[in-house]
Amino acid sequence: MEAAQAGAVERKQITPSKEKKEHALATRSGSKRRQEAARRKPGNSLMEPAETLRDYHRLMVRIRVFEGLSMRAFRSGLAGGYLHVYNGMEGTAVGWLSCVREGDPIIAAYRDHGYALILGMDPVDVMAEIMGRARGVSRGKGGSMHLYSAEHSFYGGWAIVGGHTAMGVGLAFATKYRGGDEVTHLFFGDGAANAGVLYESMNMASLWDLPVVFILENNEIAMGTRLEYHAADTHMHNRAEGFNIEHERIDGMNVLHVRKDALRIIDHVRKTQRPYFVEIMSFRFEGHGAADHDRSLYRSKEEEKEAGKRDPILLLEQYMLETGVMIEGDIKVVWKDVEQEMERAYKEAADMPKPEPHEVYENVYTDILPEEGH
Amino acid sequence: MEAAQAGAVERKQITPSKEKKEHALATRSGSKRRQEAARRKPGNSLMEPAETLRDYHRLMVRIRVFEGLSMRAFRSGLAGGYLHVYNGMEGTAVGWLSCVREGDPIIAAYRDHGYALILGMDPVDVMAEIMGRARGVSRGKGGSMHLYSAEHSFYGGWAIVGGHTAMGVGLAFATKYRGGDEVTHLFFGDGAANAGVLYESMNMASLWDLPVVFILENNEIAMGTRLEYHAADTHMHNRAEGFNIEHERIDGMNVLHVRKDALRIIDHVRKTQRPYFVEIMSFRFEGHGAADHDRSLYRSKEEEKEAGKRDPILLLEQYMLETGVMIEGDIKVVWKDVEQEMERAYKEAADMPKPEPHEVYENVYTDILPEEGH
Amino acid sequence: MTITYRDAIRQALIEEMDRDENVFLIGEDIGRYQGTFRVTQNLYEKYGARRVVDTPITEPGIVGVAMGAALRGLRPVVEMMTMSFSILAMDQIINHVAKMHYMSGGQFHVPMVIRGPGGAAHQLSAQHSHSMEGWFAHVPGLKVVAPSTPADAYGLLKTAIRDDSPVIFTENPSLYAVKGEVPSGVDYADATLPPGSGDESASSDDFTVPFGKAAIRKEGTDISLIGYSRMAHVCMDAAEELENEGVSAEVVDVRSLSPLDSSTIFASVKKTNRAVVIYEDWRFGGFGAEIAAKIQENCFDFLDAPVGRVGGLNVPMPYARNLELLCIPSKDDLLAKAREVLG
Amino acid sequence: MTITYRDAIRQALIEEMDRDENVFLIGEDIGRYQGTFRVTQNLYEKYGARRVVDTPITEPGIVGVAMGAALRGLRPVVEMMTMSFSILAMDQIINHVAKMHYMSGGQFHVPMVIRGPGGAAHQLSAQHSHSMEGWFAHVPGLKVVAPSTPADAYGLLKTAIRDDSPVIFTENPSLYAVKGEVPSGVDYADATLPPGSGDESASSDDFTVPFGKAAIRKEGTDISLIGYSRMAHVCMDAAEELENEGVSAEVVDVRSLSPLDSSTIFASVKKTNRAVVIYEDWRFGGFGAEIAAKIQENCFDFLDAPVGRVGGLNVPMPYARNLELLCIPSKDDLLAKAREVLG
Ligand SMILES: Cc1ncc(C[n+]2csc(CCOP(=O)(O)OP(=O)(O)O)c2C)c(N)n1
Ligand SMILES: Cc1ncc(C[n+]2csc(CCOP(=O)(O)OP(=O)(O)O)c2C)c(N)n1
Ligand SMILES: [Mg+2]
Ligand SMILES: [Mg+2]
Repeated sequence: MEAAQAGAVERKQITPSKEKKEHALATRSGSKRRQEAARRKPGNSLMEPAETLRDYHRLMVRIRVFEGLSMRAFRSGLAGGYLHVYNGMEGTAVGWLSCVREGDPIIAAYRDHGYALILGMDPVDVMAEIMGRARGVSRGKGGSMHLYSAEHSFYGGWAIVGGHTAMGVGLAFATKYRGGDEVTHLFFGDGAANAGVLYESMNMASLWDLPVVFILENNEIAMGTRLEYHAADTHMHNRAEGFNIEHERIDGMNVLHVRKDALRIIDHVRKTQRPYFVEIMSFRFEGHGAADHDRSLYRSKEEEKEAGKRDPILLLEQYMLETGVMIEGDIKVVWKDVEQEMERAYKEAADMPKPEPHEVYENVYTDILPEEGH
Repeated sequence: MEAAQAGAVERKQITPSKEKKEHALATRSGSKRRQEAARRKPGNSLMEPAETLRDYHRLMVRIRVFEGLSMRAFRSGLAGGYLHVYNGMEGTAVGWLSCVREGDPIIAAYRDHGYALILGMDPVDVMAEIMGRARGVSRGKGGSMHLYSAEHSFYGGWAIVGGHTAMGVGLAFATKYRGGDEVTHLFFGDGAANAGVLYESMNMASLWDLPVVFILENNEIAMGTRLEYHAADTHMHNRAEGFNIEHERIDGMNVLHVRKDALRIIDHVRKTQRPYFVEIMSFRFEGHGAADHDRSLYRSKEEEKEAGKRDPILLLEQYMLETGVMIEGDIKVVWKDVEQEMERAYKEAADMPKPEPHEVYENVYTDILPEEGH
Repeated sequence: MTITYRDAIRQALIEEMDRDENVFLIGEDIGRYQGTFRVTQNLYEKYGARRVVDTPITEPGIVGVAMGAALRGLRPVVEMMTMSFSILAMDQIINHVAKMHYMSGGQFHVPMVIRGPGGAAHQLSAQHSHSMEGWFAHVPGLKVVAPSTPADAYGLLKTAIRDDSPVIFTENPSLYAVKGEVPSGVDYADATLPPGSGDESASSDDFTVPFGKAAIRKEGTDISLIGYSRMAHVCMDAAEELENEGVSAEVVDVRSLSPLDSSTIFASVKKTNRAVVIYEDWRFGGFGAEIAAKIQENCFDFLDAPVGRVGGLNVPMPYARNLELLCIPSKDDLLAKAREVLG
Repeated sequence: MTITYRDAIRQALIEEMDRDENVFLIGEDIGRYQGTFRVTQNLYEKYGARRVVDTPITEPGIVGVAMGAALRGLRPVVEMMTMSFSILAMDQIINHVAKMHYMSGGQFHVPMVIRGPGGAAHQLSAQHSHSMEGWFAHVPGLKVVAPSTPADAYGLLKTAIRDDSPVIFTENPSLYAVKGEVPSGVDYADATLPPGSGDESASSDDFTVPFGKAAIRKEGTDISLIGYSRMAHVCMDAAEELENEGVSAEVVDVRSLSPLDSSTIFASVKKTNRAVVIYEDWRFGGFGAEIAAKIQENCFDFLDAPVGRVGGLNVPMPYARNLELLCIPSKDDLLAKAREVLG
């Protein structure tokens, strides 16, 4: 962040002149229809090198295994509070973040272990945070829902549903102010997409031509409320239409599809320096959080079984097996490797010291301590 | 309100079944295009009786004259605070409210003198409120921005921009709960249409099939900020699209056009018991409020002159002259009559006593007094 | 009957919904999902989607919609999934719900209850651990209660639902499992029966707890320990320990923050001549300051020592359990302050 | 130079914008419309739309956007058209702005200022007359200042903009026209010049006012009158009248609510042995309770009488001018309380 603070600053009008807006409008008319057509194009034309596919696979497996252990930490009392795993949604973050340029700001909600690992944060530090240890990424003060990394331009990790969306637009505002060409990647859920502040944010992003991608991770459920019970139009990307923001819905279960779409969209946003709204469809295999066990309250076993066939890890494994990138044995090795890595991280984190009592007063302000004592 | 409270209650599911929703979706597809076509239909086919036209005219003149006097009250220190006149927008409220059924809930923002007069509230009581008198409609506690009338189902009169929109949806919620067929009329401005809570409200209204008309009074300005500087898409009704709400833009300068559209829309909503979003285009001739005099900060004299030609009162007068409903002399008589009526109201209100000191503690709670004293 | 604090709340909801068709519940995940803290368990099955309304995640919208419904004669009971989220609805609550009765010169009133768990639980971190009751008690037009026992939860909630003014009803998540005696003729088992099948007459001899009345939980002569919600229990625990040391502590459970029962508080302090006020919210600028300020204003000549205050540490709630425990006022913190005040 | 409170604020904005390219202004109607209270007059012409950003009416969004910008190294100064509207942005301010530094274990900080007129003006009614500073002072992570003079407005705003923690800066609308001496090398007339044409060196010997320091506005020996923002002036007026009666009142202008300069307040009370705290916000549960509670905790043995409090009436602000005047604490209210405390 300090680096960003020191960045060069150019004078540039933020609010576009009326002429410019009207031109923009003209070129974007019919965009929706074009996108619908594009979406219907058959097949996946990606020709990723084998190594890359293996990387995506390993990344997804790392998240899956890490989060299994985070649940173990919760059950065994090493973690507390609210803890949400990304199980079933790994394709979204791996596909998308594989296309992000270094230095691009990223911000997300509380289901955030996946982004952290993909961005390169040390699993030990992340697990330490989940266990409330002094060496946790947020020094034990944030917990599972509040992971941050200035080094990786990862701005959290937020637990108020929808609350971080305006902040995401603000990250892009700074890009515009400075005259940079970063793209901000703003992740939020389908439940969050009902929060009013999102609309305030979309309006500003579009009005001021800010380079931000609104990434709606639609797993068709918000805690225990199914999409059809919380959204008047279940195609939630349509909500960007009235704000003159290009929008579309894509599939999030196939990491290669996500990657292909992400490459196109991010490139477009970097070029146009305009916002974009993408709705990525996925499925949350686990309960809402570690404490939510009764999934039967909102869906059937069949539904889960059906969705299980589209498990993003499974899909990629099938694809790699079909295309000969890996054989069964290779896959097993990956899982085994990762399990060992993560078990080590788990143990290491569990052995770390808790924060010292005096730390409770640190970081309230940048320079002073708050009034102490009860 | 007490009457409403005593009303019969029927058991009825509020949340529509999934099947019902899908059916509704199907019948509404393409609604937008149909509306665009309807809007382009030439001419005004209304055949209102002459007496009715004269009524609309008088109503508009009454608002215009009353509000001129409210400005006088402000300038002479009889009124204070924020006071906003409706000058140029009378066609909207008169046209719309002429189609409202008795008992239909109505709610609006702070530019609210017009609704109050149209609904039949006594100008003396309204002026008394503006002057902070004990006999004011809100007993002097609300002021210009907070007019209310339980008798006329007028729920205010609200000064937090956008803040009353959810409440409007709640009024319609009660209709659904009780199984009535009232339609709620929810007025708000173009500036208010950026407030997040509106989107939360639209989603619920559509999700739950609530009979409410979102009436966006677009005078293309929010205080000193022009439409193009505050709205990413200046056709703000498009914002209803993503919530599966029928929407359209209509002209608000011709009271007869407004009436025609209102009749159609309100009838439709009463029948379908579904929300609707209408954007009514108008022009605010005066400054934002009584204290805003420098209109040159946001628009030119030419613009105002041009708009002046579409003054809703002028347009109706021209129409009546052309069609022989009135002659010049008749019109003069109306203005004179109304001026006399309103001058009397002004004087009467100005002579009224202020609230008694003890009233300051009344109506904080329904049953107890707050802790008294400084 | 002996039931939990959670069941006492549900029982009050059931009885009031059965008594008055205009009472309905609205909130996030309260219906099909049975409520995040299971307070509304089975109510969706019992009353259906019309009267147990699941909403999108839109706190300002929910409060606004409930208010509009209240203006038409309904009596909404809003569940805030946690009271922390009421911060998002602050404008709706402060500017609209609390003020309409006044601004309309008494023409309209807003009979609604906003209830939900408030205060820290177990490592919910900085955004989910707020004590909001002090904020709301500061706002004219709102009544605010914070029950500590199942009986009070039951009795105060019934009073709240019948009140024609808006009421903030805060529950401490750590209290949900606490059991206690609740006087009521209606059997809790009703919860699973269809509407109308309960014994209607049972609600005639029903039990409510009035607003504006503090409860003396334990009489004493040497010091007054004053708290509400979970802190009332901390006061009881501390009083017990003081008793063992030969100090007779009186425990005042404030229960109702607004209106506040000052006279009971003052009478206690005038008797004991010493007082400590405890509250879970951040100490600096928290509601305990009001109680302390009031006591010294009104009992100055009776005080043998300054009124002590114990509050939460002035920091956002940290996640790590050891730090979190440092933040929440404990029996030991209260004892330390009490001993200081005792001299 | 002698300038108004309003011009002092603008002057500070200009100097900080000239000093640091990362400082920008954002808010409703602050640019082309010149600001509702004209605080930002001419700044749009001077700095352009990039650095004086007119926004839609979306307070939560504005605060959130500003925060995001701050995280990337900018230093936003948000204007709340009136501080009453900060209620809409409460979640953004409390849950996000105030807490990120803590929740991220110090990785990120949020250097931003939220400023605007707070308190009652003239018949703005119930939704536009809030005193919010006490609410914010209660929140760990926010610094809160409330200047009463042009010099403080100028000096505290410069400190606020340079602070790396978020700052709530509240201005009382009735003070905008108040004039006073402001020590500064830069001439206010610069406001109309294009950027860069001012005397750059002038800002090197600039003047700032530190946070956490109260100001003794008048020394006295018999009673301490403690207030901030416009109420500091009410204290001065009352002190003058008391002087005529032979009572020597000391006036403490709190200036900075958080961090609070307790030691200056305590020192004053230990000298005078009597105190009255005055604040415009609703008395019940307002910030003055914190000051009063603190004084009795720390100066108990020095007090000859209870600490008096004077606050706003506990009602939504009524519109009628005669009722409004009843609500806002006045010199007479303060005198009455002071006389009571003086015995
Ligand atoms: C403002 C607010 N209201 C309610 C909650 C409680 N809550 C936490 S997560 C959640 C569901 C969010 O669903 P979604 O946005 O779809 O994200 P997902 O959990 O599916 O990733 C809810 C209701 C909250 N944290 N914040
Ligand atoms: C939440 C909030 N922010 C700002 C204001 C100040 N304000 C009052 S009216 C207004 C403009 C609203 O414009 P619009 O909704 O278009 O209504 P119009 O005045 O044109 O009728 C503003 C910014 C307010 N009252 N409430
Ligand atoms: Mg979801
Ligand atoms: Mg407008």
